[in-house]
Amino acid sequence: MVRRRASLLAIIGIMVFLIGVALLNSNSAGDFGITMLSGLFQGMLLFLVASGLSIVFGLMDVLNLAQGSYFMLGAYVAYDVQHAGGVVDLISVIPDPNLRFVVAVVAAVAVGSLLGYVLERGLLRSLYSRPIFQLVLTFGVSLVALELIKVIWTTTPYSWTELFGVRESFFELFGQRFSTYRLFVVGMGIALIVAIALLLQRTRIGIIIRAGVEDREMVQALGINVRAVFTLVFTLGCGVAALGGSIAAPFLGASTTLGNVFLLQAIAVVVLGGMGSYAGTAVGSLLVGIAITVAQDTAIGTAFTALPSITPMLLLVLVLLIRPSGLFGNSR
Amino acid sequence: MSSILEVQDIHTFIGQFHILEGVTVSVPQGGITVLLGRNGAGKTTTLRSIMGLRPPSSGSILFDGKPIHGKTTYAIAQLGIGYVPEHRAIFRELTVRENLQLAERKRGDLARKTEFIFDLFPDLQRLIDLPGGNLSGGQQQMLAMARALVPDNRLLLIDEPSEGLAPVIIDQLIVAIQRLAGTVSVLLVEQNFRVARKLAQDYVIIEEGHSPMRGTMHDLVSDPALIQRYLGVA
Amino acid sequence: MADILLEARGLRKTFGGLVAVDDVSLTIERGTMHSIIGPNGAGKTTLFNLLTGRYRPTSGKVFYKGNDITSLPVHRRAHLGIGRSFQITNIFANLSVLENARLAAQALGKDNFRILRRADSFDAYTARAYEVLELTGLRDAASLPANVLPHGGKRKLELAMILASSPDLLLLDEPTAGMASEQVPDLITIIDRIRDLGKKTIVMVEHNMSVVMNISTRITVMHQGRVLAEGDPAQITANKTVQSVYLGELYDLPKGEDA
Amino acid sequence: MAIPQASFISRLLRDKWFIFLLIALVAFPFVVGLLTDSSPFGVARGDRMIMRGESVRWQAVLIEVYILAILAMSYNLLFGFTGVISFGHALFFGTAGYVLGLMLEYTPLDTTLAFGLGAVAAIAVCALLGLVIGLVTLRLKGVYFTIFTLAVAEMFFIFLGRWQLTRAEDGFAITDLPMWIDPSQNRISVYYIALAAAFLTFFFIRRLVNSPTGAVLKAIRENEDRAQSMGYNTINYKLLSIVVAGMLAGVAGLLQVVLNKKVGPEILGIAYTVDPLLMTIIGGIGTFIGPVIGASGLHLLDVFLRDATVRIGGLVIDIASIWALLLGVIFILVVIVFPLGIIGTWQRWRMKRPKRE
Repeated sequence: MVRRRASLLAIIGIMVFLIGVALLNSNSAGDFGITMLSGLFQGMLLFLVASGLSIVFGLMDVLNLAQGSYFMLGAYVAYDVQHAGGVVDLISVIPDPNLRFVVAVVAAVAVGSLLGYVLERGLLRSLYSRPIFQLVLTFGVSLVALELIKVIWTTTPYSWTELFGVRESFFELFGQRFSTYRLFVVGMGIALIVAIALLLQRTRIGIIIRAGVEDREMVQALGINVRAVFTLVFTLGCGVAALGGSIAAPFLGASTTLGNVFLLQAIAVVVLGGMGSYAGTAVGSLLVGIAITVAQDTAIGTAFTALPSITPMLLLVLVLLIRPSGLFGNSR
Repeated sequence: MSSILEVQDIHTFIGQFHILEGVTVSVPQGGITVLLGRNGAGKTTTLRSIMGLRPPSSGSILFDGKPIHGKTTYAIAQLGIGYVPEHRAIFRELTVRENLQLAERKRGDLARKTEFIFDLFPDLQRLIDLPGGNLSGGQQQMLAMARALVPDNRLLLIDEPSEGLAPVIIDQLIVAIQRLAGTVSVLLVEQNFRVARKLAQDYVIIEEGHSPMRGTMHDLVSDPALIQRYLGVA
Repeated sequence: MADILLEARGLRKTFGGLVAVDDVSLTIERGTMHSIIGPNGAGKTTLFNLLTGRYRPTSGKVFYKGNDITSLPVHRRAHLGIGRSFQITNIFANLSVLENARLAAQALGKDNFRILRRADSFDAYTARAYEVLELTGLRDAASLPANVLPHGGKRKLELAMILASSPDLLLLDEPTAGMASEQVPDLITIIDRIRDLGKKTIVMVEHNMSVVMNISTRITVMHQGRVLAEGDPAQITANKTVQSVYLGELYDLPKGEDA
Repeated sequence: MAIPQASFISRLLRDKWFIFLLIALVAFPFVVGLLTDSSPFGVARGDRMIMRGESVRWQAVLIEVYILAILAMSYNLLFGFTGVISFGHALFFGTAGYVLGLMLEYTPLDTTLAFGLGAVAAIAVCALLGLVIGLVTLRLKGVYFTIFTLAVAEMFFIFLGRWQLTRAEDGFAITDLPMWIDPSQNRISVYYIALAAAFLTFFFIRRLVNSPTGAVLKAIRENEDRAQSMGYNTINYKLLSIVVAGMLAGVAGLLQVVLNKKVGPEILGIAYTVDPLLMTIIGGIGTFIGPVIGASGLHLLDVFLRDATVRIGGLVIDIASIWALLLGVIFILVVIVFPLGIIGTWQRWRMKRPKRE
């Protein structure tokens, strides 16, 4: 309980600090509002990569270093489906850009899940007795994924040009224009946080996952095929990451650096939240997301563009110094 | 009487260690058989081999006359075998209810068995929404037993149920297991001879990976020399 | 008063809701061969881990040669002369038998950071390593990788490794665990030899009663986290409570009581 | 004990094949020169040298092999002998390069002095970085450590890729290198320096691993808890391993910057972590020669295949364009089917055969 309190204090401390800096940097309430909303947006995108990473690690003890690649893949697939001249060309089939966007997101999730399934079944499964090599393997997979993407889509970054409904609409907050799409992404993120929490707390699969984190052998001995649950969870984790990539694409476009950037930030989130802790991952995503945005808006951040990118690592180092197993981690 | 479980001459390795060097055990339909023997003799490994957690490298295990060696653990469990391991293996972060829900093999198993389980272990009713980790040793043992009773298991493998428990609690457990007799068969590992004697009709002595002696509990009890030889203090 | 080497005062250790060791006080006199026995789950291994420093007690203290060592980390205790063995064979599997022993011999020396000389050119350590291998009958196996030793050999290597650092106090966790019965007398001889040779104090957790009764000078019986009885082997063998803990009501049987 | 220093030379001489290899590599520029009728010193044009001809071209290839071998050996010290997985090895490699580059290009010192100071400073900075990372991560176990190193390395990569002083992602060329170590003037001396560095690294690591300290490192790899209970403060040894590995990676980084005469964020990139990891795994984790074989094999393959094309039906595949992909696939295959690497598998195979006396 004392430890819980220390974590809570750390979280509050970091939040107060970030909000303080953001307030100092804002000229108006609108400025501040935008910073916070951007932070939420960034945090939700991170959560989509980090949640899979965290749950898979908790259940299977596998740190999937290819998770960022699935995010990147999601972005590419969504871009490809939405725009003309890609691998699949749907413009003539589905002329409505809104509908095409929905199809793009669905396609991204499908491809991500499928490849997640293939990775778990085809490669990871043979390495459960050699944990070090799992880490090394997923690392190798991330390299191959990157190269494959370069072969399919070249190394030139794409920026999103096809517009659709929400993407074009804006609303005003304290006199500042604000993209509705960001709000949509934030909403998606919150919906997923809740959905996954419900899945974990309320469903049989959730109970199995939480039990599996503690003692896989006993779960098996109760007659449950844990391997199948591993596959399912891994597949879902990759699918969610691809979903993240696809809904981020209208903002970030698609580029070969996306994977690494999001993987590293997500790893920072998972570790600082406490590995395997779902609540830690959710809180960590928010903290890191807001920290990145606040860093972007400070004077140093504007002058020196590396600062926002480094922020997650700085935050990670800081948290690990206070709590070596992360905010919500159990120090077993 | 026919046997529900027939373990024939199994050999099991852990790494390169030959832990079981030919163990033969049988459990009669509806009966309770106890594995006796010193620590490290291979009793727990025998249970784990049956469960598929430490698959034997040779020998055969028949459940209901059908071979189960080589099957995966979950498939073995699904045939109707419940495992109550040493140290209970309660899921500490899950509530008592969730621990029980996890053991369901068909939807509705728990609902159907709730009354029976609470009747057997009244304590659990009051603890139902507490995390398993908050339970005392005895309560955890009750929960571990209850968990094995949620589905319609026909055989229970129970490893050292009395370990680390106060005598009063042990008595409660004995009563509970005795009440199960007839409906399910039990293969028990028990170091506490008092408990073993009260529960089991048959015994198998496990010594250094072998099973040199077997017979009825009644014969064993009347042969102090035998007890002395395999289980004695000095 | 006798010369007390190790003392535990009011040790208590809980894991979650489980009380593993409950208010245990224990004194180990110098030069004794002190066994801790008890049925499974009695708290022996936990007590042992409290004495070696692997666990911190929830409350209570441990004194070694009169100094409070309750909060000293494992490697600091080793430097004070406390050596321990493990229940599960715990050697460096891919290193040679000699290298295992030499690592133990050099551990408390001052040459651990001499990075530019070959380890085998430190004759004192090598000699010490061979000495303990000789003592445990492993000399001929010196150049083999440790993981090819048979189980009994590994248990002996464990002993050799503890000995190599010349500790005053040896804490042995089930030295015969998993050994075939024909190898046990061999190990007893070695333990006996160790004690005679160096006037060592040995504390041992052991299940094999013939080992315990044969070589112990003092025995502590634990049950449900507490000390149930203490005495020399004869006293313990004769103790009715101890018997009932181990064998239930077996010894009441001739009187005709039944369940 | 007044022995054994003589043993170093005698032991060295016992490794006959090593002596042959050394002689072969020393003679290499001249042999290639003779065979291809090119000068190992390049072609003189006025008072400058032009690096043209097969001999100097192959010198550059081998220099790169030596650099990668040093990097892989240093990685293996951590991964193979201490059992610590770092994903941030590029940090040391790149930082050393940057320190030297900054010293040469941004200080008004005399070139030779700047080079000397730069090299010393670079290695010192690597040692310091190793120390700091080690100290911060002391309490982190396993995967936490790995991730931490990855995060720190990436932080440096991003930082130097955006820092205007170091010309951000373009990096900067080194124009002011002392004549005697300038690969575009005097490549053969760079060749011999790199060769010497590689051999010294090999012997140093072998010595270290065979020393009492090395025994403790291996003990930590096998079973850290046990090493602690024997009285070793294992943290100190891991720290030593990290620092030494970092410094050696720094040496490799210095050589790389000298060879390419350019400093840019790519030397901090993930490739310089992946390559040594891959080379170590392919060659054999925890063996002395494994990383060297992995490094030579992969780099030479890269050089030979760079210009090759493969025809499958009507499809022409240019190997260079898919080299990284190929590497990744090899990586995965090795991890799954060949985890002991070349040397490890060979040793295992030899051990299984009956010994002849």
